Amino acid sequence: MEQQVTGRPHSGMSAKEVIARRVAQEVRPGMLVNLGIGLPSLVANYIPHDYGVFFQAENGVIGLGARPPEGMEDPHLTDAGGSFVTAVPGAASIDSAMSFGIIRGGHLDMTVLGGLQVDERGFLANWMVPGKMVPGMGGAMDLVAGAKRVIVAMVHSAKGEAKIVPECTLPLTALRRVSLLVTELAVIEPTADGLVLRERGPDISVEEILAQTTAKLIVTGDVPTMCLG
Amino acid sequence: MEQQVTGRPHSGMSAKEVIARRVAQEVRPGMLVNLGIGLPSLVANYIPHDYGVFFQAENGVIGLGARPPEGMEDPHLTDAGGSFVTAVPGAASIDSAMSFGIIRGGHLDMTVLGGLQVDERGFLANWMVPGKMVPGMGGAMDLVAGAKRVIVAMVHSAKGEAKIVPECTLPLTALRRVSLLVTELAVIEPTADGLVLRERGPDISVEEILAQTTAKLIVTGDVPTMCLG
Amino acid sequence: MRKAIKPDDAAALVPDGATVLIGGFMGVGTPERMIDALVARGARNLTVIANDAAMPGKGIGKLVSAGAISRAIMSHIGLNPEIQRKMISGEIEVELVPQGTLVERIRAGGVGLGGVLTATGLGTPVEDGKQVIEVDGKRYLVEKPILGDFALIAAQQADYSGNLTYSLTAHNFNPIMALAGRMVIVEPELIVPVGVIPPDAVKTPGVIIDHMLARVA
Amino acid sequence: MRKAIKPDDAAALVPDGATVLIGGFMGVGTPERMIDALVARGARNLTVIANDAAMPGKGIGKLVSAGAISRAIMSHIGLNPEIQRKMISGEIEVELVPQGTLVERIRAGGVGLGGVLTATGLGTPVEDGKQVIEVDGKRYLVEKPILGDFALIAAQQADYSGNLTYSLTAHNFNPIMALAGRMVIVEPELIVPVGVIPPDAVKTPGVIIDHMLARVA
Repeated sequence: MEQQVTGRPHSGMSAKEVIARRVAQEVRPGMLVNLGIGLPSLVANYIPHDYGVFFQAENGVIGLGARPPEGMEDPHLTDAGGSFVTAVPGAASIDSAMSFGIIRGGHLDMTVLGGLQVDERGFLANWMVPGKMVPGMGGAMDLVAGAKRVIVAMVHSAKGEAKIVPECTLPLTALRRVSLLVTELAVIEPTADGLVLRERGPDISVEEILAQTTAKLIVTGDVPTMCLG
Repeated sequence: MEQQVTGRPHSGMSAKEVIARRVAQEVRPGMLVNLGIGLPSLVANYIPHDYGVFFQAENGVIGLGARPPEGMEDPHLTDAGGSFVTAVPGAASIDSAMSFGIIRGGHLDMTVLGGLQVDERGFLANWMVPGKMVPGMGGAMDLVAGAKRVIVAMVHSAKGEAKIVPECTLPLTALRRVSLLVTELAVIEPTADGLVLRERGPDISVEEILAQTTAKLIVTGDVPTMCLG
Repeated sequence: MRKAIKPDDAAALVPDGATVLIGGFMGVGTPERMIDALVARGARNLTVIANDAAMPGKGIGKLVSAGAISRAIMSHIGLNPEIQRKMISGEIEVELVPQGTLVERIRAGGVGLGGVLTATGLGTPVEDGKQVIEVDGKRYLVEKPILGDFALIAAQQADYSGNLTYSLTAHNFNPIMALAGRMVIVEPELIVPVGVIPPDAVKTPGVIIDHMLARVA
Repeated sequence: MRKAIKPDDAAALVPDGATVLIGGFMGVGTPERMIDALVARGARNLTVIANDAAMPGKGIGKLVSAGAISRAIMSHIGLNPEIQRKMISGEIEVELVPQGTLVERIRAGGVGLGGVLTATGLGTPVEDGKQVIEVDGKRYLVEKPILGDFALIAAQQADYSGNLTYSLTAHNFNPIMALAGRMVIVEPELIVPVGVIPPDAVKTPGVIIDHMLARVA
C-alpha cells in the first residue's frame, strides 16, 4: 500500500521481496484481499493502485489504507497486527461477526498467510509448534477454511529443515487444500494429484528446489521462471 | 400509545377493552414489549406514558410510537401489521436478525399475543387451523419460544366453543408454557401443577368461568376481581 | 467501482427457474423497480425466499399475480389471498418457516455456517422431517443454511463502491440477504459518490454487492 | 433512561469468580477505565472471554498482570508473554478458540441459538471433545453458545437510553458481546441526550444495556 515498486527486480533481492512480488501477481482488479501480518503484509506494496483492490483486516475494516503520517494516527483504526492504518475512500467498518461472516461465507477473494508446513495433500500447518509458546490460531483457521483462494507465502525451508513435507507433523490449520504456495524458490500448486511445481525462482534450478523439499513434487516439462512484476 | 385512558372503567366496557386494560397492568416501567397485531395492540393505550416502556415491532424498530398525523407518514416506518407508525426519542432501527436475536435471546421482557387455544400444560396454539387458509406463523413461534414473559390475550371462548382446553387440538406454537392468560372473564396462570385461576372479570362469577372452560382450573380460596387500572 | 445498470438489464440476468432472495417486510424495503422489471420480462418458475408475499399489487405480490413464482419459502402469506389460493391449487409450493429461523438460515448461508440450532419450532409442524440434536441435555432443531442464486435487495443509499445504508423498518431482511446471494443486485433510492458514506455508517460493505440499479432517470 | 455510574461502582457489581465478556482487539475498543477499576478493586478468579489478551499494560493485559484471571477463552494470546507464562505454570487455564468461531459462539448465546455448525476447526485440535454432525453429507463441528455473567464493552457514543455507536476497528467484539452478557456495562467515550443518535445510526439498541460509565469528570 505504501508505494508501487516498478521495474525489473534484481536477482539480488531478498527472499521476502521475491515472495511478496510473486504473490502480488495473483491479485486481480477489484478483489477483496486479506493479508496476514509479517511477510504477507508486504504483498500490498506490489499491487498497482489502479486495481481498486480492497484490503480487509479481520479486526474490522474493509478498505484498509497505508500507514498514517506521524501525528495523524487514530487509536480506533488499526490492522489485525495492531499497527495504525488509514481508511481508503469507500471503506466500511464492520464488527467481528460480519468480518468473519465475510471470511467464512466465501466473500473474501483471497487470503495470503504465512506457513510452517505444507504437505502433499495441500494442507497447511501455520499456528502451533507443540512444546513452544502457543500464540493461538486467531483468525487463521477461519481464513483457511473460508477464503475463496488461500495463498501460502513462506520461505522454502527453515534453517535447513524442509517445510514442504510429505505429511504435516505440526497440527493442521484446516482440512482444506490451499490454492497456491509461493516461496523464494518456487511456485507450487496443490492439486488432487499432489503438489505440482509451476514455476521456479530467479536463477533457481529445479534440482535446487527438489533438494530443499521432502514432499514429492510433480514436475512436467519445462518449469518457467516466476514473473515478479 | 394514542392516549392514556384514566378513571374507573364501566362494567359496560367491551371484552377487548377489559382484556387490554388488564394486560396493561402487567407492564412495568422500562420494559421492552412486543404487542401482536389486533387485540394485543390495544394494550398500548393503557400504559402510562411516564413508564418509559419501549415497544418493539419485529419488522425492525425498537421505540415504536403512535400513528403519525395524516400526511406525515414515512413509507419506511411501519409496524409488523404494515400500519404507519412513528419513532419515539431513543428509537433504534434494527434488521431482522437483530430483531429476532432480541426476541429469541431473551432480551424481550414481554410479548402479548392472541390465542386460538391454551391447554392445561400452558401450551398455546395460535397460528393455524387445519383445513383453513394458512397465513403462516410469522414471528409467533420465536416470540413464544423466546420472550421472557408470554401473555396470551384472547376472548374466553369463541362462538360458544371453549378455547381453554385440556389439550390443544390445533397445532402448537411452541412447547413453552406461557406466563399468563388474560380473557374478559378471567386471569389464569399456567403453572407446573396446571392452570390456576387468579382473578375474575368485573361482575363475573367463578361458576361462569368454569362453565366456559373445558380445561381443569385450579381454584383456591377467594378469587379476586381483576384490577383494570 | 460498479456502474449502475437499468432494471431491465438487471432482470435479464435472472433466469427462469432461479432461486431468488427478495428483501422486504409486507412490501416495505422491497426492490419494487427490480420486481416490475422481472414481471415485464415474464420471469417464470422462480423460487422466492422472502419474509412474506406482501399483498396483491405490491412488492412480491406482483410476482405472485404475474405467475412468476413456483415455490415460496416464507414466514407469512396471510395478507395475500392470491398466494393462499395458488398454494391450495398447487400452483405454488409454499414452505412456511418461523420468521426468526428464516433470517438465521439465510444468515447461516451468507456467513458460511453449516446451520444453526434453535428451539423455535420444536413440538410443532416445523419439526417434521428435521434433524433434532441434543446439546447439554436440551433438544434443538438443526436448521439448514439457505443461499440464493440471487439476492434482490432494497437500500436507502449506495455509493459507487456498493456500500449501503438502510432506513428504519426498511432494513428488515435486506442486510442479511446481501450476504446470501451468489449474485447480489441492490436497488438504492439514491447513489452517492464514493467517500460520501462514512465507514461507520455503512451497513453492507460494497465488496459483497455485484450490481446496482441506476436511479430513476 | 439510565443514570451513568462511576467505574468503581460498576466494578463493585462484578464479583470474584464471574464470567466476563470483554470487548476489544489487541486493546483497541476495550473498556480501559472499567478494567482499571476492576484491577483497583482487586478482582480475582475471573473467567475472561475476549478475542485476545492484549499486551502487558494495556486492556486485558492489565487484568492478566494483576492476577485477576483464572480462566481465559480467547483466540490469540501471542502478544502477551505474561499470559503465556501463566498458562504454562497453570495459573491461568486457557481455551483457544478460532476467532470466527468465538464470535459466533458469543452471538449464539446472545441471540438464543443452541449453537452453530462450522467447518472451521475440523481436523485440528479444535475438534477434540466436540460433537460432530453431518448435514447433507458434510461434516461440521457443533459449537456451543457462550454467555457471560457480564459483558464489559466499549462504545464511541451512548445516549441516556443506552443506544450505542462504535468507531472503525473499535467495533470488533463489542456489538456482539452486548447481546451476550446477563448484565451489560458499557464504557462510552461520550454520552449524549436521548434523541441525538438517529435510529439508523444505533448499532446496539439501549434496551439491552444495563449500566454505563459516566464520562471522565
